[in-house]
Amino acid sequence: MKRVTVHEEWCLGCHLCEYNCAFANSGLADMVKALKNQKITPRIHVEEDGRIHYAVSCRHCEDPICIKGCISGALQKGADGVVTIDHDKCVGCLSCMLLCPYGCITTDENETVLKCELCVKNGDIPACVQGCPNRAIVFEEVQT
Amino acid sequence: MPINFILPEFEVERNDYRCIRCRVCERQCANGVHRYDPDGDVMLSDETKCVDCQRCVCLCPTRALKIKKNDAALRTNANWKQNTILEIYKQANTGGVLLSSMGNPEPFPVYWDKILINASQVTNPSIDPLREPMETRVFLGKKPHDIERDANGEINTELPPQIELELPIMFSAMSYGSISYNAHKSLATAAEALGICYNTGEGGLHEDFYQYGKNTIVQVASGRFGVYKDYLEAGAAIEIKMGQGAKPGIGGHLPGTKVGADVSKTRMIPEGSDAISPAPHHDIYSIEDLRQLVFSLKEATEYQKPVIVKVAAVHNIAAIASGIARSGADIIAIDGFRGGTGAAPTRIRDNVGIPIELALAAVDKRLRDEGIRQNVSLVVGGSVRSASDVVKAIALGADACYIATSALLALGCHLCRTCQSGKCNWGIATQDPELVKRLNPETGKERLVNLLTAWKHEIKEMMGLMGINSIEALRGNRLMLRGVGLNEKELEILGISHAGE
Amino acid sequence: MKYVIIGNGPAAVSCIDGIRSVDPDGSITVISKEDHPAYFRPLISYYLEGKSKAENIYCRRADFYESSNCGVIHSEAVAIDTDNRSVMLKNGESIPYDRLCICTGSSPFVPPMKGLETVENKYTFLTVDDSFAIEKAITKDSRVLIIGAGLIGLKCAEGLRDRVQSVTVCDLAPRVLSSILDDECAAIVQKHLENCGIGFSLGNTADRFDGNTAMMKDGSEIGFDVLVLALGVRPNIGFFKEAGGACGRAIIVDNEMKTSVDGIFAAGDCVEQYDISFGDKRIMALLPNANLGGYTAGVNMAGGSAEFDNAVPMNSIGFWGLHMMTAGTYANDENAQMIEEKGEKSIKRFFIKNNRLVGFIIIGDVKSAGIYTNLIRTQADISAYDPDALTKNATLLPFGENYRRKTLGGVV
Amino acid sequence: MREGQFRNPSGCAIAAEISREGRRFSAEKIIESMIPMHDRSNGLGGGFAGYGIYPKYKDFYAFHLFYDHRHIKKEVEEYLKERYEIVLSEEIPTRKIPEITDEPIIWRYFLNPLKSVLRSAQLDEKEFTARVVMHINTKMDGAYVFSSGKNMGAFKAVGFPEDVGRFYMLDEYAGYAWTSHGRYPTNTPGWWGGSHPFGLLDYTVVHNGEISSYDANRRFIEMFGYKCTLQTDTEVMAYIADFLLRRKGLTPKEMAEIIAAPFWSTIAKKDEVNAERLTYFRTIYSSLLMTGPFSIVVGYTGGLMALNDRLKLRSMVAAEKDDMVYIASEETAIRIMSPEIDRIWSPAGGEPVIVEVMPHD
Repeated sequence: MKRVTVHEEWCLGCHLCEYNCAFANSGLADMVKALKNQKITPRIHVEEDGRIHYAVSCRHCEDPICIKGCISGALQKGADGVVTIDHDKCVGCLSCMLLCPYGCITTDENETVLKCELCVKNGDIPACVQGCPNRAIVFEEVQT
Repeated sequence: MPINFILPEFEVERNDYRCIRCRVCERQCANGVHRYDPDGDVMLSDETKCVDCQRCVCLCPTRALKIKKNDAALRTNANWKQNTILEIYKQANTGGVLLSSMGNPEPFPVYWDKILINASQVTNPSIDPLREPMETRVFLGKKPHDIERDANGEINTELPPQIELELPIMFSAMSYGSISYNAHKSLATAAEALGICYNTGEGGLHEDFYQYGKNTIVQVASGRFGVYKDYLEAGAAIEIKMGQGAKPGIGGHLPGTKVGADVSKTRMIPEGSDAISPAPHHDIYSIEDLRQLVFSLKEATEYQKPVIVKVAAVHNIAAIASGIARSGADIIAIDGFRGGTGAAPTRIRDNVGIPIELALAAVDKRLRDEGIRQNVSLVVGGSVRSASDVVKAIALGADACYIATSALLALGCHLCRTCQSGKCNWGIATQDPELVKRLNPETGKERLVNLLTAWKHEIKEMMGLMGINSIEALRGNRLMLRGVGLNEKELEILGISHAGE
Repeated sequence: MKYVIIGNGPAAVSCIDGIRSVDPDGSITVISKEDHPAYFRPLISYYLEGKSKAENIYCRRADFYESSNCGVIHSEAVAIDTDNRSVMLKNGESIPYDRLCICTGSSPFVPPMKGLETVENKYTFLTVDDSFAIEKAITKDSRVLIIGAGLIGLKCAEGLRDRVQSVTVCDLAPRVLSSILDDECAAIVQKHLENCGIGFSLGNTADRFDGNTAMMKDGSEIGFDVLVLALGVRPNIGFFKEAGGACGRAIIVDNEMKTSVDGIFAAGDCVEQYDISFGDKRIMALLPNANLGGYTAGVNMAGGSAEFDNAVPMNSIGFWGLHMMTAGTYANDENAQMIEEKGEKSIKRFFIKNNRLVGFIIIGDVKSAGIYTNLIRTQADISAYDPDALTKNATLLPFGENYRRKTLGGVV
Repeated sequence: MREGQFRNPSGCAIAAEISREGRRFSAEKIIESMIPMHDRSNGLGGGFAGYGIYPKYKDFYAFHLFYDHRHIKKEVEEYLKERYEIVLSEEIPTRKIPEITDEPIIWRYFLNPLKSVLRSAQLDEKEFTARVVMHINTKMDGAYVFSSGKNMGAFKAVGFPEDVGRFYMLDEYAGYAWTSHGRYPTNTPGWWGGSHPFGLLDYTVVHNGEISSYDANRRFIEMFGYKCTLQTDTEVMAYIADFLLRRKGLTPKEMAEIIAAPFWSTIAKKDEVNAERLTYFRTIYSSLLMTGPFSIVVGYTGGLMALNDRLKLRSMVAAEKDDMVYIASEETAIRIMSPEIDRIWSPAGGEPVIVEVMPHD
């Protein structure tokens, strides 16, 4: 299955993935309109320490512990292995946030729980991958 | 002091409506041009530091940035051009030799652009490369004069060592040190994928790249950096660098700041020391000395490696080449005055040497007149910019071309011509690990392979339209060329007729 | 093979999944006390609050039992005959089993209280039926008194606030969430809840009732229309104990979720299990543990091999925008080093023992807390990592480059 | 303008016949064979080469020359006399016909090189003779040697080939092999020397096509003392034949492997010995690879080789009848030479048809 993988070696810490993610999930056609004067809440985030940089987003684990802990059944793993969230069911308890070992579940200013859904609703290739200037984030087949 | 102020060359134009304050420009500019001011929530720019490398422009996700030529100008003077004046200011400020990099940017004639290619019409069919085989393989090296047969009449097929190339293009010498590890890796892996060679330059060969040996030309320059037995044996050929088109008559210069641990190990010099190659090889003061070095290298490698002698295109290049062809060298590489460099004194870069087109034509003719063209292969470089430049070079008589600036452009270089600063924002001409990682060699390799695959297609198209289906039938085939807007003398040197003739 | 599961909550359905992952054919019988398919128990307060629709509270799709080839009997288990391997039901039926899993959860604990019988509208708050009943009893003018400022009581308060005139919570303990939080942390939460309109009467509880009035211990009186009793829960383990099974405060299980009785497993809120952060067995009545334990039990029941060996207690609780998360063992322990960072409405405390993170409590900035949970669960050595940086930002840095290469880079 | 002052591409007709037994026969049939291919020529050049036609003088170099005027004839004869014993000097007999006009002085000599001169030049007689030819053709304005081998001769003129054959009375000669050429130049030079066949010593070439590698081939071969004065493909091919066959001692088949070298993809499929030799040739004689369309017949003492370019961009068929082998641009020409044939085939591109006369004791 194709997954987003992050190659720390090539991550420049430019944070473009965060902006591309926020834009892709904004539902708007123009990045300026989508992100201008906004505090962005991307589903991918860059962690850094001096010269170490890397982006982190949902790993779509084989056996996702976030789903095990979800008290509302909002988190689901589809047949394609993509872990998605059903906002109609989510009650915002953040158990998933407590459980995700990668710190990949976040919320926006309305406390809506957000997570990477591999841009399944946005197009073929995840926006973070498409926008990564150095192929640090790639969309590739991984062994599951 | 106001008197020190140098008018910035560029202006940063930021479309504030489009800017979303993502600060990518700030993070990506190694020169420190951009800065976010949280108090006013504004992005600020310091234009005095901008070199117009376009990194910020290319990464800005909202296309909010433009780098423009600064239109603030000194008073127009056709004799004292603005740049001339600014250079005087800089020298008055510093007392130093002006340094620059990449190739001669001055408006000298580009002969490639004054030569046109023939095509078949009626009397001879053009050949369709999509439907017929079209061959671009070449062998570089000395060709024997006589056929020998054994007792059974079978031909002895032993050849002097050759370089086999799938297309007549190689990546020219760029040292590890002047360019980054990732740039070298891109070149090495692309050369391997393309079936061609890249050239180590004078900085030795990083231990990681010995595995690409059969696609590597190892260089021996006047500084002898990184030269030892394993190195000489590592590659497909050995190149003696006598000169370089960008700075004929002077040696390479790598500032100590670029000599980190890895470069130091590869070059076999102390960390942080300036790597300054002597202007001449101090064991070569004449052609017979060159012959000695050629044969020393052959002895050292048991005559298994062709030896290339690389010279800058200078005034009496034909005679020099003739001498080299008799020195035991297998290949002569000639570098024209527009060739690039990682650092050269500006005056030298812009005023020394001759165009490669004329040098090539003169050398090929001289070697043929003397009947020694088979002694050597000819490789030319110094601003080969496109597939048509390659076709023209081959038709003028070259066996293959060296490209470097074109390759760097493919790797992301935007020709800002400030390699000497070591702060290449594209991760090419730098040793700063944070900048080096900006060139992902996977991408680099892919782009180089793309570039030369495209050129190969174009070369085949052009060969096909000339009715030629193998590159060797193009070599020296000057009838396929015509000049436009060239005077009698230029046509005579190029050995071509004028269009319409 | 005959499998019987007593109980029909998340642990039970995970147990079914576990069995089916190994044995697609054996017969499975679920004994369900409630008349509903398995549902997410914590959603009952969100149902009251209007965040969850009634049809969305179920753990699985409607056809789950059928597609898992699993029979459901709506009755209550009253005894186990361990010799003959059968379960006696309240309706007198006896169900034979080869492998049994007990997922009975817990029941509300209501101590004897004077005058309670005089209160007409009194409810416990543990099942969806409780929540339907409360919904029926309230109007927008109701005054609700909740006895118990624990998690259940406070979630009930949150669920009801916008639907009634007033909600008052009382508890004998001097602070809210007394079993989870210390005074300092509890004060932050209490203040936030008060700002949100919840009334408190703490260190003070109902002494006796008289109709719609609670006479408080301090002598005051609180009038109410609806009384909710949220004093705690007790694991439903009576019949197992009677059958001679080993219990502490709950059914004792090992990492394979086996009880002391051959052929009997247990999972969910009715078990006590080894807590790796604590170093001893305890009840960790939490949804992820129910799921993980149930699944593990199922696999082992069907002859497979699975272990659930990294259980830790954890909680994620939020009230109107204020979130708090806890995991592991975070009560003050003199052998543990505590790193604390405080803000006006936030607090972070980390407990480190033998170079390992054993517990934390975070109120406020809970972003990426799962990384800490994982540090506890994996018992990662964090000695090489600056403890101060740890508290500032949850990142994958302490796990090291190799871990990141594997998990992020997909390098196997 | 004359041939040599510009590059003159042309289409053409070629034909050849040879007796494997070495039987001698007249040129009558091959002259006739050119008639159905009339449209492949345009009257601006035709010619023939016959092998075994001078048995009486077989030990002497037979030089055929065109002279523009008497003065140069005299000068050339002086020059030859210093180097050769002139065994016979005569006008080449011609038949006056209205189709052929403006003829130059057409002369032939049978020559025996002077031993003393050869010794002092330290050259073998072939190399010596080749240099003499080269000298006359490049340095002696108004004289042109168009045939210079032993016991063979080329005959050519401006006109259609069938007329040229009658003009030279070739029906009265007898040889064991004949080649023939009709020319269709795209320009209009009126010079006899520009016609085919083109030869040096006993190597002659008739050719149909236009090689796109011309200048690459020319500039290479000129390194070895040849002067391409005519700027025609045929001339450069004749020199290459001389260079490879005489000077480098290669066989006609090996020559074919060089000038119509197989593609690399073909070489890759060959066995090791062949692949090595082919690779070797393509490496050292890469500049002799001829690209673009051609069909040629190379004549030499004792045989001939017909060859197409490796893509076979020009028509060429071959046929056998008893000991005779026929080659022509079109089958119709072969049917004129021999209405009955045993086998007819179209040789693949780059695959030489080599026919050699069986040795007689």
